[in-house]
Order: sequence, then C-alpha cells, then structure tokens
Amino acid sequence: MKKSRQAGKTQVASFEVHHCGLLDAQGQALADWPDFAKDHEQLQKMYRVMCETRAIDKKAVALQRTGKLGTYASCLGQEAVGTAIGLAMREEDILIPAYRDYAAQFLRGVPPESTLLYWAGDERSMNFPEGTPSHHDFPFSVPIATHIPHAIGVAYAIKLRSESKVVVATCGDGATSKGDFYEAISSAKVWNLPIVFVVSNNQWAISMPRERQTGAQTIAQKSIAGGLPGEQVDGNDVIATRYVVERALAAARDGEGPRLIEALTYRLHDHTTADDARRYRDEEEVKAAWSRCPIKRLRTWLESDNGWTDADETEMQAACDQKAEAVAEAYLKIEPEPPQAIFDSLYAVLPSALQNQREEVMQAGGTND
Amino acid sequence: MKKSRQAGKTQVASFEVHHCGLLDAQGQALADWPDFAKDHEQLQKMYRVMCETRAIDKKAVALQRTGKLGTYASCLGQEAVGTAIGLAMREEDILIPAYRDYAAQFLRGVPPESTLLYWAGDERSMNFPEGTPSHHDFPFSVPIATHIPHAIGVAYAIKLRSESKVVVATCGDGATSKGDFYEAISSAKVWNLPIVFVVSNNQWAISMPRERQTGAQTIAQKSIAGGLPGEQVDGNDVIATRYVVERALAAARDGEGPRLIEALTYRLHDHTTADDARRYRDEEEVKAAWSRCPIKRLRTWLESDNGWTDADETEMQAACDQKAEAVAEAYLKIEPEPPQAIFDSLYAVLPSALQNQREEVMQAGGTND
Amino acid sequence: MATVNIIEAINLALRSEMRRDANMVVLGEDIGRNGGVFRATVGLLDEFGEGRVIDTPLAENLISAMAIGLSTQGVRAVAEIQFSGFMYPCVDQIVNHAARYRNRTRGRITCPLVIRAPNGGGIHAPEHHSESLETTFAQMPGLRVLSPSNPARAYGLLLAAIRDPDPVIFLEPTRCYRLFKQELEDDGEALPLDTAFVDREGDHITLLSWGAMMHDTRLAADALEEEGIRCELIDVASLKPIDMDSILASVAKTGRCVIVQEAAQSYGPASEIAAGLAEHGLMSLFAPVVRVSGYDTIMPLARQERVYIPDVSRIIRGIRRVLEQAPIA
Amino acid sequence: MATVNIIEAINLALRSEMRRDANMVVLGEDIGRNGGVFRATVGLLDEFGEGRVIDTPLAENLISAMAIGLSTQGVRAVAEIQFSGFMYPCVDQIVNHAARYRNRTRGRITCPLVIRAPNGGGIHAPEHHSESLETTFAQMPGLRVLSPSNPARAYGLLLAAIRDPDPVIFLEPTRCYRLFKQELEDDGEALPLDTAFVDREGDHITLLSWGAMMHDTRLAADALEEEGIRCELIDVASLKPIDMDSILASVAKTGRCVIVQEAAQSYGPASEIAAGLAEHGLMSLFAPVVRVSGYDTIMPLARQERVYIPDVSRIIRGIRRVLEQAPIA
Ligand SMILES: Cc1ncc(C[n+]2csc(CCOP(=O)(O)OP(=O)(O)O)c2C)c(N)n1
Ligand SMILES: Cc1ncc(C[n+]2csc(CCOP(=O)(O)OP(=O)(O)O)c2C)c(N)n1
Ligand SMILES: [Mg+2]
Ligand SMILES: [Mg+2]
Repeated sequence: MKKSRQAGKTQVASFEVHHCGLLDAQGQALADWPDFAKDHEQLQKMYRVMCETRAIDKKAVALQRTGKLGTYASCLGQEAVGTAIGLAMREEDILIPAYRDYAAQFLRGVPPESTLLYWAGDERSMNFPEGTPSHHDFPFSVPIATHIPHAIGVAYAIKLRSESKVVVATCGDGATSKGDFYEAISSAKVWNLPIVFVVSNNQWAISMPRERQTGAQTIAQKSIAGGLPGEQVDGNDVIATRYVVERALAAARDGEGPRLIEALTYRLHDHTTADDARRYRDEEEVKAAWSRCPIKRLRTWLESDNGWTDADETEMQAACDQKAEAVAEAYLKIEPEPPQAIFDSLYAVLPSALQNQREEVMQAGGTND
Repeated sequence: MKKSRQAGKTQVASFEVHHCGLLDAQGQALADWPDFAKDHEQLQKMYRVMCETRAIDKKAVALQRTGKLGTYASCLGQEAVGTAIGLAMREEDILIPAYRDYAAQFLRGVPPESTLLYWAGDERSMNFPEGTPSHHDFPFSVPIATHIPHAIGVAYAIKLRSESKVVVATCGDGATSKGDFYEAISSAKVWNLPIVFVVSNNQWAISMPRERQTGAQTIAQKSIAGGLPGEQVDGNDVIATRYVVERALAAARDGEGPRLIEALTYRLHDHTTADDARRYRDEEEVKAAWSRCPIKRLRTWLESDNGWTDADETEMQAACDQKAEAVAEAYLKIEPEPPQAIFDSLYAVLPSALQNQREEVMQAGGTND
Repeated sequence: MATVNIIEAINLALRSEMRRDANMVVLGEDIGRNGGVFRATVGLLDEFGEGRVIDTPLAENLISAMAIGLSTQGVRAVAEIQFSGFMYPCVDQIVNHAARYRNRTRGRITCPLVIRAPNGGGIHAPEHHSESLETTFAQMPGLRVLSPSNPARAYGLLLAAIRDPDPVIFLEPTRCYRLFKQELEDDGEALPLDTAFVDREGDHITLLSWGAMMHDTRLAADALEEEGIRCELIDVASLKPIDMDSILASVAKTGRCVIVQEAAQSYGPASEIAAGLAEHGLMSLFAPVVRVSGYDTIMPLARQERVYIPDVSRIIRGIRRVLEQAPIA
Repeated sequence: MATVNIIEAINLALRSEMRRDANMVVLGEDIGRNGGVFRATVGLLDEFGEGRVIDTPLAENLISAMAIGLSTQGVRAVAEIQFSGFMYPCVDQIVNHAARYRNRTRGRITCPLVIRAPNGGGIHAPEHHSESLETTFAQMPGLRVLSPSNPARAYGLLLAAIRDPDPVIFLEPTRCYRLFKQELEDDGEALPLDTAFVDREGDHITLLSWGAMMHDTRLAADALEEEGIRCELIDVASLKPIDMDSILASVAKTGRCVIVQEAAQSYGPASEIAAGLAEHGLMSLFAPVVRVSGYDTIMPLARQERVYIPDVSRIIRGIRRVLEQAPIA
C-alpha cells in the first residue's frame, strides 16, 4: 500500500484497461500475429464466414422488405465478433448469445433457415438440431441483458461437475446498463466461474448513443465492479477479437475465472427493419464507420499478403449468394406448425385443467396466418 | 494513449482507489485535520451524538428483549457514519438512508421515538415532522438497495430546477450486489447528478461476509463501472468520514457530479434482534472489531488533546441515558392508530370501490394488538 | 377538432399537458430524438427540450425508480416502457415503492407518476412484444390501472392519469394504435377515473371488455344486432379499481354477461369481474358468466398469435353459449 | 415416524431429496452456515458441502437467474427467497425465462427448479416481510404455484415440486411454520401435483382455502359443526393450476361456497375460483359465493396486520352471509 503525502491518503487499488488491435482499418498488421492468423486457410475461412453471414443477413432484410419475414435485426458490420467467438469456442462450450451473433450461431450449427424462422415468429426455430454444438447452446433473449446472469448458473453447474467447459455470454453496449448484466459481473468472480462475457459495443442502443448510455469511459472497465479482468478489442478486427476471446477461454478453462471483453464495432444497419436510424443518427457517422468494416480490411490483407485475386473474390461471393438463396428457399418451404402446438411444450405434461382449452383449439382448427 | 510493447496493446484507461483515515483506532491523529476537527466544540458534539445514538440503540434492544418492541436493527459500532453524514449535510439536502443511519436521521430531525414506533410496526413513524430537514427526507427502505435509484430521480428534479441541493443515498455492502445499486451508479454520471452515494461496509450482510459478497477487492471501485470517483474512508473515524462526505457534498454542489464513498466499519451487534450471529461469526473477530470502535478512539483523543475528564464523561453518559429513557417513555405513550387508517393513506381519495371494505373495518372495530 | 388515431391522441395529451404543467416530464428509452418506437412522444423534444424529455439508459427498473424519485419531488413523471413485456423489471419498484410511499408515510411522500406501455399482440411483433400485463399491476393496492380503447379515451384518460396524485399504469392497445380515427377536441379535458363507459345500451346481454378487445367485441355485438340481439357494450377501461357498480347495474338489467379479454384466462380481469358477479350479482344472472379470453398459454410468437387472441367468431361463440342456456324470450 | 412442524418438514424434504438426487442443490441468502433465517436449510451445509448448499450474494434477480441457469443443465435448483415480499425482483426472470424456456425451445431447454419463500403475515415481522404473492406468479402460464397448509403437505408437495420437470413457486405459510406438529414418515413419498385435498367432508357448505388460512378456516368449521353445520373443508393447495374439478364437485354437492384467502381480495385466487364457479358451477349455487379475504390495502405494518388478515370471526361472518341467503333445510 503506497502512502501518499496527502492527508491520510493511501492507495488501496489500481486498475488499467487495455485495447488490442492486430489488423487496422486499412488492412495493415499491427504487431505480431497469433499462429492461427499466420495460416492462410484460417484467414480465408474467417473471411468466408463473415461474407456468408453478410449475404444471409442481406437476404433476411430483403425477405422482410418483401413481406416474407417479420421484423429482423441485422448484424451488418458486426460479423467479425460472431465469427471470432464461433471459431474460438470448443464444441462442448456453451454459448448464451445476443441477437446479432448469427455468425457464431451458424458456426455452432444453428441452421440459418432457423434464424429466419425465428424472425417469422415460430418457436420451433429455437429447437437447435441435435448432433451440433448449438444443441446445448441457448437461443438469444429478446429482453435485453436478462440472459447474462443465466451464465452464472450454467457455469456453476460446470464447476460443480468439474467439467472443463466455458460459457460465453454476449450482449450489446446498451445491455450493460441493466442490473442483470451487473449482477452477473458482480458475482462471477465470487465462485471464479468459467465465463467469458463479450460485449459488442456497436455504439448505439436503438437511438441512444454509447456516450449517453453510461458514465463509464469504457464498457470494459465495468468488469472492475466485480473484480474481473476487463479489456477492449477492435471488434471489427476478426483476428484480434478471436485472439482475445481464445485467450480468455483458455484462461477460464485453466481455472483463472471470468473475464469481460468489450468488442468495439458499429451497427451499420438500422436497429431493426422496423427502425429508421436517419431519425437520430448522422449519415456521415455511418459513412465513416463503413471505412472500418471488418470484411473490407481482411480482404485488403488477403489481397496484399495472401494472393487473394478478384477471381477468388467473385467465386466466393457467388457461393455466398447461392448459400443465401438456398437458405431462403429452405425457410420458405417450412410447413406451419399446428395450432395446438401452443399447448404442447408449455409443460412436460399438459395439466388436465388445460385440456379443454386445447380441445377448443383443435376444434376451431386455429387460424394460422 | 500509452502504447505498450506487447502485441497491439494500448492502455485506454486507468484508475486508482484511495483510502482516507485521520484518527486511527488508537486515537492517534494521522496527517493534518480539517478545520472543523480543530474545533473542540465540534469534536465534542460529534462525540456526544455518537454516544447518544448508542444509548438509544441500546434502549431499543432492551425494549425488544422485554417484548415492548418488534424486531430491531442495531447500529452498534456504526454510529460514526450516520453522525458524519448528518453533520455534513445542509438542511435543504435530501437524505435517502439505509436502516443503520439513525444518527443521521436524528440529526435531520427524526424523533427517536418515531424510530422505535417504526420497529413496533406503525406507519405514522415515517411521517417525519414538518419544520425539520427530515420532513423532506426519505424513510429507509427494507427491500435492500431499491431506494438507491430513487436518488437518480430526486437529483434529476434538483438539476431540472437548478437548485443547489445534494442527495445523499446510503446502503450497506450487501446492497452493492443488487442491480438497483448498479443501475444508479451506471447512470448518475450520464446527467452528472448531485448525488453522494455512501456505502457502510460493515463487513457482513446477515451471515454473508464481505469477501464472498462480490469479487471486487473494494466496494469503492464499483464506482468505476459508472465513471464516478470512488474512495474508501475509515468509517469508524468520524473525522475522516465527515471530511470526505463534506468534500463530496461540496463537489456535487459545485456541479462536479456524483461520487461514491465506501465507509469501512463493522456491525458489532447481531444483524437484528431476530438474528444470532454466533451461528456464523467468530467471536474473536467481533472482539478485535471492538478495539476499532468509533466512540472509544474519539474519547481517547478528547482525553489526550481536549481536556475531556472522567467527570465530563460520566455527566454526558448520564445525559445520554436520560435521553434514551425519555425516548422510550415517549414511545410507549403513543396511542394506537385507528384500524381504518389502513385505508386512509392508500390513495389521495379512497376509490368508492373500497368504501365497503373500510365500512366493514369500522364496524368490526378492528383488532389492534 | 382534429381527426386522430390512438397514438396521435396520446401524443396530443402529452403535449397539451406539458404545455399546461411545466412540472411534467416524460422519460423512457428512445422517446427523445427518436420520438418513441411508436411515435407517441414525437415532437416533444423539440418543443420542451432535453431537460423535460428524458432519454434514459436501457434499464426499466431504473426508469421506474427514476420516475418515483422525480414524482416524490412534485415532478409529474410520465414514463414510457417500450413494450409491456419489458415492464417486469419495474414490478419491484412499482409494487414496493410507487404503490406504497403515500401509505407508509401517511401522506407525506407521494408518487404522482404514470407508466405507459403498449400492451397486447396482433401486430406480428417479435417475441416478448405482445404481452398482456393487466393483472401484474391491477392486483396491487395503491395503484390504478387503465386501458383505453379509442382515441378519445386515450386522450382523456391519459390526462386524468397524469393529473391524478397517485401512480397509474396506463396500458395502451398496441394493435389499435393506428386502426381507426376519431374526432377529438384537444381541449385538455380529462375523463373521470375509476369509471366504466357504456358504449351501447341493450337489454339482452352485457358484453364487457377494454383495450384492444373492445374493437372485436363491438364487431361481435354488431353481428348479433342483425339477429335482433340487443347487446349492452361496456368498456371497463379502469381495471384497478373496477367499476363493479356499473357492471352490476347492467347485468341486473340483462341477466347475461360475457367478458372478453386478451390476457390469459386465469387470474385476469375477466375472472375478477366474474367473481364480483358471483358474489354480488348472482341472483340476477339467468345463465353462467362466460369468459372469452386468451388461452392459459404463453403468448405465442407471431405465426400463432391469432390462435391465441380471441377473434370475433370466438366472441360470438361465447355469447351463443350464454344465449343457449338462457334464450331471449 | 417423527413429529414435526412445517419448517422441520421442509428441512426433511430438502435433506431426503438431496440424499436421493446428487444433482440437487439449494441456493439463496444465508441458507448455508446460517441455515436460513427460518432454519429451513439447517444442517444441509454440513452434510452436503458448499458446492451444493450455495450462499448467494444479495440479489434476488440473480438468485432466480442462477437457478434458471443451473436447471437448464439438469441441476435441480431449489432456491430460497428470504421472504416472499422480496420475490418481486425475480418476477422478470421467472416470467420471461423460467416459465418460457421449454415452450420457446419446443422442449429442448427446460427449467426444473423450485423457488421457495415464506409467504403471508401474522408474525409481527418488519415491513415487506408479510406479503402474499400468489397472484404474482399464479397468473403466469408455464409455472406451477403451490402453498402447503400442514407438515405432511409441505413435505410431500415440496418433494413433488422438486421432482417436477417444470418450474414451481412454493409459497410457505410463515405463521404456521411452528404453529403445530404432525406425525410424518420421512419416506421420500411425494404428493400429487395439481390437486386439491378434501380435509373434511360435509354437505352443507364448501369452505376453500390454502396455506396459513387453512388453519383459521378449520377453526371456523369446527365452531359451526357445533351448530350442526356440516362444512366440506378443502385445501386448494395448488393455485396454478387450480383443481376446479374437485371444487365444482364439492359445490355441486353443497350448493354453497366460501373462499378464504389472506391476499388482498382483488385478483386473488379466491376471485379465480369464484369466476370458475360463475362460469361452470352457477347452476349448483344456492347462494352467492363469498370471498373472505385480506382487504384491498397494502399489507399493514405489524400493529395493524390483524386488522387486515381474516380471523375466525370474519370467516364465520362470511359463512353466515351465505347461510342467511340459503338457509340449511
Ligand atoms: C428489457 C428490454 N427493454 C427494451 C427492449 C427494446 N430494445 C430492443 S434492442 C434495444 C437496444 C439494445 O441495445 P444494445 O444492448 O446496445 O444492443 P444492440 O441492439 O445495439 O446490438 C432495446 C431498447 C428490450 N428488447 N428489452
Ligand atoms: C431485497 C431484499 N432481500 C433480502 C432482504 C433480507 N435482508 C435484510 S438486511 C439483509 C442484509 C443486508 O446487508 P447489507 O446491505 O450489508 O446491510 P447491513 O445489514 O449489513 O447493514 C438482508 C439479506 C431484504 N431486506 N431485501
Ligand atoms: Mg448497441
Ligand atoms: Mg453489511
């Protein structure tokens, strides 16, 4: 404890928050890269996942605009975070995602057509397929931040059973204002739980800019409230993001406990298809943000260092578009669920008190639209 | 932004937490004292307030033990924090207290017999008298931490009206685990509100020791989550506590915004009269804590530096006991409230739908016990 | 005289009261620059400024607690919760504080606040955007709960709620926000609280509803009129307290009653009203009371929401059940 | 065969199930070293260790969310909330998550958890320690809500709740925790869920209650027996779902019904039951249903709590109201 000259003043604690970036917006490398990033295969895979996610995202918006999908939340510009998480996690790890982490969910085995089915309004979309890691993942939660403290219970169960799994719980910058987020941060270290909290700070919570969301200079420093390590990363830099997430996962697996990662990114799209960001957001800001797009910078790198040609690009983009088309077709082919299904997963066994109501629905035949 | 050698790592923020102490447990002065503490009158007043509070507290416990009072929460050992707050605040300031801040409430004008009446179970006890600062203060809230975010609204109203009042909102260490506390901390700086948050860290939340309550090394550092200044103070040192609270009040009044103060103290009594701390707390720890008692150390100082004699002490203690007796008598004389009172402050005007129920109570004459 | 829909009526009420009462503020998520996700607060920021039109951080518990703190200082706080499904984090603050401060301080501290939210489904919104929160708040003494069914009542009841010295939960019929328009005089006139409104007189059967379901209930009444069945159509409007006197008077006249609600059947306002009839109106009932309601299931996602929400045919079926047991002479 | 009170019965149920099921944990505030403020978990820490007996930080929202997380992993999480008045911060998690995960994932993710809390007043406890939370949770599809009235039911229903694959809210009658004892076989036998229990047969009038009020209702029944009035006394026990079939069968027999609850009258289980009678049992009623309940006020502090809580004389007055309107032949 360092005694200061001032009246009875002693320093009892000090903290630092660091930022990590490995590939800048111009596609230039900063400092040394981790091994995975020195592997061309890996780089191209990360690139392809981001591009495919963007193609599917674009398709989803198109389907909504043409009345074939309900309100949809786009991940445009935020593909790197989900991609990094999806590639960093092990199969047995458990993802408790936010709604812009599609890339991570796809990598974990959620069929993209299920994601469309969700936004169409069908609960079956959250019954992720057996035989994939997503089968033991959580669907995202619409009530903001409420899923974050679930990670405490899930990670506690892992610890209780001495398993070597890690929980990754993600949310947005706005979510970090809610008690649910804070209560999880405050308690995670009490049991030194294997949790990696990842915040996608996309600078906006619908119309609320990050600066007015909280008095904290960084979101990363909120970890200090719970005694966790917290760090910032360039969330549009898929290499740096994957690097810090992998490091945090390894630490958690080694019993070092929870960490908080603030991934700095930007929401290039309206909040959802029901929103019009021009009401509250400066077009100039969005233009500027496009120059930091996670896909563009990696392509620049691939071209300069990786021999990535225009032909490669055209071919891959075509493949992505085909994939998006196929996803849309698969989605549009899905048969409606029978109306009585609203009773059939309510309880393990429907209480007899509810049988009459189910009967009524069967007779009415429902009115699926 | 200091660039480090490590891969793409930049420091983006750093924080320090300091502790302030001016009178140690042995009654020795540390460093220079603020003017108020150089004034014998002031020192003796602080001493008297603490002693009187302790005498009333002792009486309350006695009344409960003899069946004349309901469950009671003692402030034994924590008298310094309430005393410091009560003396530091201006009349027009607004106190949103926790339930061990009796000293502050008494100094603000809450009649001690009302405090007893509260624990006896009578709502009239929270109708603090007109003509005293307490009349615009809040009663304490039993649901832990839920009162803290009220400070945001109260302080916002002050700011909206450009008044120069400050809100003091207090709670315990356990309360700082709750979302209510964090949401207030997270947002107070957004509007740079005039609020001083004071946490009485008495090391226990019923049977939960501070170390297992949160992963944070200090409670003060939780302020960092909202970008507020946070500091620790020896909460058993009435001089240092008053000093830091006065400084924080002045800063808030000058438009510098909110602060968090963690006052380190110790709960010498059971959690309440319904609790038996021996079940979970080591007697040795309590003995050791007695040596840091806020009253003892100030008496030592008064004797050594202030010419305080045994005669002075005996006289003052007698006065405190008399006061406690008088408070008890006043409390025991209070007439019961008529039963229909349970309807009469429910709404500004009782909805006609409830008139029959009130009638029924009038006829039954109630069963006050 | 303007012709407005419900969302416009709410906007007018907020504006006119903010003009009248400099002590009134609005707060919530995205209500300022963005004008609210349903545009209820559009224009208020420009007219009244950031001080009185408060964009809050993303925390409903905080919003309700902040409204409480503001109201205790005599500021009329009108908070918007973006959708009623996001009101659950406010329950602790509203029940344990807003509803209680007056009572526990014997009148010293009061909470003249309003918490508004779009309520109910039917607009193909995402998960958690179509809930019915009536009972969550109506069960709590110390609160008032209102649910308007048309522009005039949205305007008049919101003004009454804002001016009322006690906390009011104001549940707005989401799917009717823009469904139809009404002539409205923006005269700052409030409607009475604690009162049901008889929208149509009739002596054969009493139909009770509120909020969005009033629309479908009226359509059902229209259909039956053609068969010569004279329905007394009542907008309950106030769910806490419920105007049982008006309801009992109507049932005393008709001897038949159907209650229509979107909320799940169990523990809803329909049950509270039916219980009031069983205790205070039993002898005037010719036939069992019928509750036409949402099912006791979780509000389904968009594709099945119409299975859950009572439609005109379900309401008519319910009415026929009553008429079969007590045919009209 | 041991003779135990309710709190001991709960402790026995928790212990026997933790012995039987290594996958079960208990969590909450002060439940470990301290054994719970009412001693419900005393001895569990020593027998099962810190891993399975979890003292949590002071945050009810966290406790419920943690129980949800645990239960999704197949851990049987039994959480204690210190008093039901502190369950309000859990409402969001319980309603928006615990009650919904099975339905929204079509069975993939489930929440086999129990949240227990002492419920109701009458022990001169401090403010917020005497609330009645039945409706807060019973209104929510996807949940079960139980309230036992004696040691045997506390034991058997708690075991059933823990073993049930869906979330259960378990509201314990605080003032009866130590009021009386019963012979109990600690045999790990669960009682059936979703079922009311007929405690005494009678053909004159049906008396319905649950939790702590069962005790006073029984005393009222005893008093009336002496006048030759044969009461059918039913412990509703399950408030979500309510066993209306048993209730309707009883009322079909007696034609008279009084429902006794401590919760405020409006929107309580008594209203839900009365509504069920108005819709499905009207024709068997000789007289109006009477609800004897707490008043529609905030639960008063200790000195006035007995004004609020129905006592035997109020119950008897309610019964007489029915008998006056439908005298026994
Ligand atoms: C509890 C709750 N309140 C409000 C909303 C409405 N809403 C949906 S998204 C959103 C903003 C979320 O911002 P952030 O956490 O930054 O995530 P982002 O959308 O930017 O990815 C809001 C207010 C909600 N879904 N849940
Ligand atoms: C929301 C809520 N949960 C639980 C309780 C029961 N309870 C009363 S005091 C207390 C501990 C509070 O600890 P702390 O905040 O440190 O204050 P202290 O009692 O130590 O002064 C608890 C758990 C409560 N009153 N409110
Ligand atoms: Mg955001
Ligand atoms: Mg403490």
